[in-house]
Amino acid sequence: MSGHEFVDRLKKQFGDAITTVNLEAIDPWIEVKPEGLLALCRYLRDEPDLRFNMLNCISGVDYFEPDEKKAAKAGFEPHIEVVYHLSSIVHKTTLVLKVMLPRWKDDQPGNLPEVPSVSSIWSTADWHERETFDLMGVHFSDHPDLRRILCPEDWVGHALRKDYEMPLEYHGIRGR
Amino acid sequence: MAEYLQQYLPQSLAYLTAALVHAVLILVVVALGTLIFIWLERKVSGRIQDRLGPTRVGGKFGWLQTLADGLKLITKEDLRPASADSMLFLIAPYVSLCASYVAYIALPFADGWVAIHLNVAVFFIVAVLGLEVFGVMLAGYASGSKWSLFGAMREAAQVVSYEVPLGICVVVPVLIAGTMDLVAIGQMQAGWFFNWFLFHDPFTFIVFWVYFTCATASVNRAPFDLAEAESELVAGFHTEYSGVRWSIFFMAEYSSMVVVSALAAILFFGGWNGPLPITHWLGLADSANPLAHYVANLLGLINFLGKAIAGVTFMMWVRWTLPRLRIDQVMATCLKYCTPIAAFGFAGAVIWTFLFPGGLVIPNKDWVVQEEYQLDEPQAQSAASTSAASTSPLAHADSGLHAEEHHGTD
Amino acid sequence: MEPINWHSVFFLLFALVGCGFSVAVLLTSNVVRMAFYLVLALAATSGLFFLAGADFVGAMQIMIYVGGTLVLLIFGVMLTARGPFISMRTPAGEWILGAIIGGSLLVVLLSAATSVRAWRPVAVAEGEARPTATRLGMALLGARVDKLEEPDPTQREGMSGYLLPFEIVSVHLLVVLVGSAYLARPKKRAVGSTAETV
Amino acid sequence: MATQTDDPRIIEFDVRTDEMLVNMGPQHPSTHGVLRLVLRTDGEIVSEATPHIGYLHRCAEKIGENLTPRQWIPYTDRMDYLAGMNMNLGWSLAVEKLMNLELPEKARHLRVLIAEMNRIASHLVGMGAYGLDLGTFSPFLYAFREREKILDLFEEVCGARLTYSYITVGGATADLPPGWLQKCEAFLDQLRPVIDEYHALLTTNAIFVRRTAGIGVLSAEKAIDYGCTGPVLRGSGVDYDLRRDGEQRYTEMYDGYAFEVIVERDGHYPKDHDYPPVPKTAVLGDCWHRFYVRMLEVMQAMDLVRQAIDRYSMCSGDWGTPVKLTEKLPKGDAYMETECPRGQMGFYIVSNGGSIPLRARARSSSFCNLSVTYDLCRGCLIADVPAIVGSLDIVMGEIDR
Repeated sequence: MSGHEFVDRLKKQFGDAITTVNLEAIDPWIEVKPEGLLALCRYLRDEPDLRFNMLNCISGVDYFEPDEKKAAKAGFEPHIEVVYHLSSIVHKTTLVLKVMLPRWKDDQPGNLPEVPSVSSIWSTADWHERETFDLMGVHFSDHPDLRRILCPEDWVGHALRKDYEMPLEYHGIRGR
Repeated sequence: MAEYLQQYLPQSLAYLTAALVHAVLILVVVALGTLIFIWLERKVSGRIQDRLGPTRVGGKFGWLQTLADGLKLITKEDLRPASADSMLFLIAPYVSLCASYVAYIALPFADGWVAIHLNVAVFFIVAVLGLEVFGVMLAGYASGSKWSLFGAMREAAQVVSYEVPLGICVVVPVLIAGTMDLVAIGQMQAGWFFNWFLFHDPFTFIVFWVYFTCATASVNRAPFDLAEAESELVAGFHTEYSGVRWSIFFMAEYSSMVVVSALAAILFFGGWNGPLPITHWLGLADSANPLAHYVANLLGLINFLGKAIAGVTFMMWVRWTLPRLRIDQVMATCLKYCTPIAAFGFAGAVIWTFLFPGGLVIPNKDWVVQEEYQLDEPQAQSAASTSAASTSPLAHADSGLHAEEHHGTD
Repeated sequence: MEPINWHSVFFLLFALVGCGFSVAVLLTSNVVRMAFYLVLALAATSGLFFLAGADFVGAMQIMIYVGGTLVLLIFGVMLTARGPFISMRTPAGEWILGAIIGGSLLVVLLSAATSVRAWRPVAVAEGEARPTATRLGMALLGARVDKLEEPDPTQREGMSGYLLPFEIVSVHLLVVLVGSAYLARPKKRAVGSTAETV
Repeated sequence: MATQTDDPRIIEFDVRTDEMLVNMGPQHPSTHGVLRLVLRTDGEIVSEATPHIGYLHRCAEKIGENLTPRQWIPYTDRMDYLAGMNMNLGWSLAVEKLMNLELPEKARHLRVLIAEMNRIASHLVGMGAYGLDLGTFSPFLYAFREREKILDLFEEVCGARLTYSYITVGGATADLPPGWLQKCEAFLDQLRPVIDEYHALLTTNAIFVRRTAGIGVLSAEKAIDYGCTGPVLRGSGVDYDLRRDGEQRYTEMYDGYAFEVIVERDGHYPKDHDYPPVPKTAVLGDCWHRFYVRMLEVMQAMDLVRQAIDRYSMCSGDWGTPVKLTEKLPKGDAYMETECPRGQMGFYIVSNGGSIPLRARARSSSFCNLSVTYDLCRGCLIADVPAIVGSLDIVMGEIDR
């Protein structure tokens, strides 16, 4: 199945949920709307000729340039991408899904952007989503146990955001 | 010894002095034995693991390594967790040490060299060794740590279970000897090595291995060292201990190892009797000359200690080779294998002694070259009964003194 | 100088230790400490046995009471009750009740003890074999070796020893073991029919 | 004893005692560093084991956003510090994929050689430490004795014994020193009989088998579901190895190499003819199988190293020139997974055209492997917890990054 056929099939199935497709990239990727993510993922996992049964990785990428001058030349609008790397152990194929999110929900700083959790589809997602939540500040709705995983429970902020500033002090430990 | 001292001291003081000397000598045996065996453990484990072990303190072989460590431990702070039950926490190591220390009282180091000649010595030693678990349990409870508590519970369950097969195993040589007196049991196995109870019949041979397994378990050595399983329970019951108290636990562990090995040596390996009746060839053992007798006992002592050390070394070898069992497997080993096999061996030995009262290989002690040497049943019994006749526990202690004296300066 | 009778000294020492720790058992409220004091009291008692020349009974005391019963007791305590349950407060009523029972027991024992005529040390002649545990063991198995000197053979017949009590005790212990195993059996959950569950 | 009822959430106990909540770690001898497991225990039975991680978090990904890819190489060393070479290789391949770099033939064989050597070293530690978890100390030292020799060899190659930073973007920092290949071959000759000793001490040891066989059974479905990779996945009987099934850029490194994926097929492992057979009590996916896969992979890696030595010595020319430290990266993103000793290590690099990436992400294999602990440890005994966690062979440096 070539890339185009595959994309056509998905588009037929899910229509608007698939917004952008980039087949020329190094790792060809498909952009999905957060609303359609769950259904698409379930389809990708369960369809016998696709069987993307392993979720390799969930990564959050913060497209943001804190420096105002450089931001103009950055070439992207500030947003957060959640990238899902899937692979099929059966068919030895890989797939990349991307979900584009605003940096803050409704542009209200402090309101974490939301994306549905896929931990009901792949158990791997449980910890990976916790990590992304912890470090990137993405809220995965319907996650069974969305707590910080690498940072302490009472940590403030999300360290991998580009505008994150290390706290001056944490329980009496100097931060900077 | 008390009689000897009476020539110079008032009677009351003489007995007291004799008792103190014995106590101190046994303490020296325990302490020095621990020092030597910890050093040995390091050397043995080092050799097993392709290492050298200690090489610097005290010369080429690191003789004094344990001593140096002991000094370090003494200088360490004696920590006590805030959540501990302080009185029990402080006392627990001594309870353990006392238990294994007391066992030495009834342990003969050579023919007649015993601190207190008990006619139920075997039973006494087994009973007293079972007390060591008490210190461990107190330590585990009193530490106020969950890991310690786990260690204590494991220890309790394990030791109580293993006392059953251990008891059955110990009974087999007792049955053959017809006495619980360790001195008499040792005397019965004099002569060639096939007089040893190990070779008395096939059942004793089996029973010895069960005994050794159970003994290893009851003194908490790998693969049965569940109470201090470092990969599971951090350090088990002594997690919270440091410094001197911790080292006292070690002393207790090593001295119990020696006791069970020594008990095995007496019960199965002829005690102080060598594989060959050399002392009889030389005419030392039966000589009326006390000096000759002394020399014979000295040889016997070396023999006995050699066997005990071999037993301990074997335990070390096992420890550094095998993985640890799981608690349910330890229990299964005890209840499903050790106990039935021990019971089978016991029954077999009973039948055997009934069928071949004089033993199979030995048309009894006639094999011994010396004609004069005839240590027959009546003699052994009379020896037992005269020893039983001793009124004061201290009166008979003098012979044991020499054993310790020698070991102390060895 | 008057020679000190060490036997008496040690008897007093062990007796004091035994009594002292028995009282301590009563006074402490911590179950594990109680057990510890009990161990010391029982060990002192076994010391008294040793002092009396009854080595076997002494060792038996250590093995069964200290090594067996108390270890199991502490084991049970640690396994089941922790934290607040480990301390035991005795209500005043129980104190009084206990004092009455204990006091009457003490009176009975004291009167029994003082009524014994031969309340004096037994002199053992030098060289005479002292009674050992062998006789006791034989008697438990039904042979009264100590009575074999009985001149009248008809009298000897009746001396069957203590085999029956011994057996009764054994069966009793077996019953206890089976009973405890029964109590500790897996609790069956009622799945379909409730008839099975007791 | 715990009995599993039909309802998997209910575990029944014969004698109910007080529940205890125990912290295993972060300071605990058998949690491989600073893992913290919160155990809910009932007597000796663990009804729940929850891993808590993060005690070794060193913000490696944040650092990666402030350094050029080549500068970040030393930080990858410190992730899986037992297999630094493989970590270097994974990141280098990801960056090369983004930059679309082609490497000379010699660099390819050099990388296979070094990566497989490091795999041997890493599995030796895994094996020894597993013995330690089960309470036997000696195999640990035997394993370290052999590993030490590999570290000596690596020291000759790059000067470091643990954090190598040797394989780098564009090749490697240096060629192998003269005479090294002979030493390497001598080492392999010497290692072969030693492995039989390990099998005698652990794999076939009755106690070892009783402690591991049938313990912590991880089904193939669950292993895939949790994203378990490497020996953990293959121990569950899934025939998947990135060296064969991975991305082309990675598999072509192994082009022409003869090797078979170590996985049980019809009750047999490849190469198990001169190894002890699978014990009867072992269930596919249990601790024993995971351990056995590692042991066989040592053998496989030895084979690969021998092949790589042959090929490498036939190549002439360049071993690959490292790119400049401040080489500009093309715009875009690339994800690359490699088969590391502990599983599939993924690196994700996002660049906006500068020399410093916008995002450097490490997908750690131990991270996913550890996440099954909760499932595997339900209803086991306390002593099984180290046995199970040890069989996953985790490295906390990689989990917490």
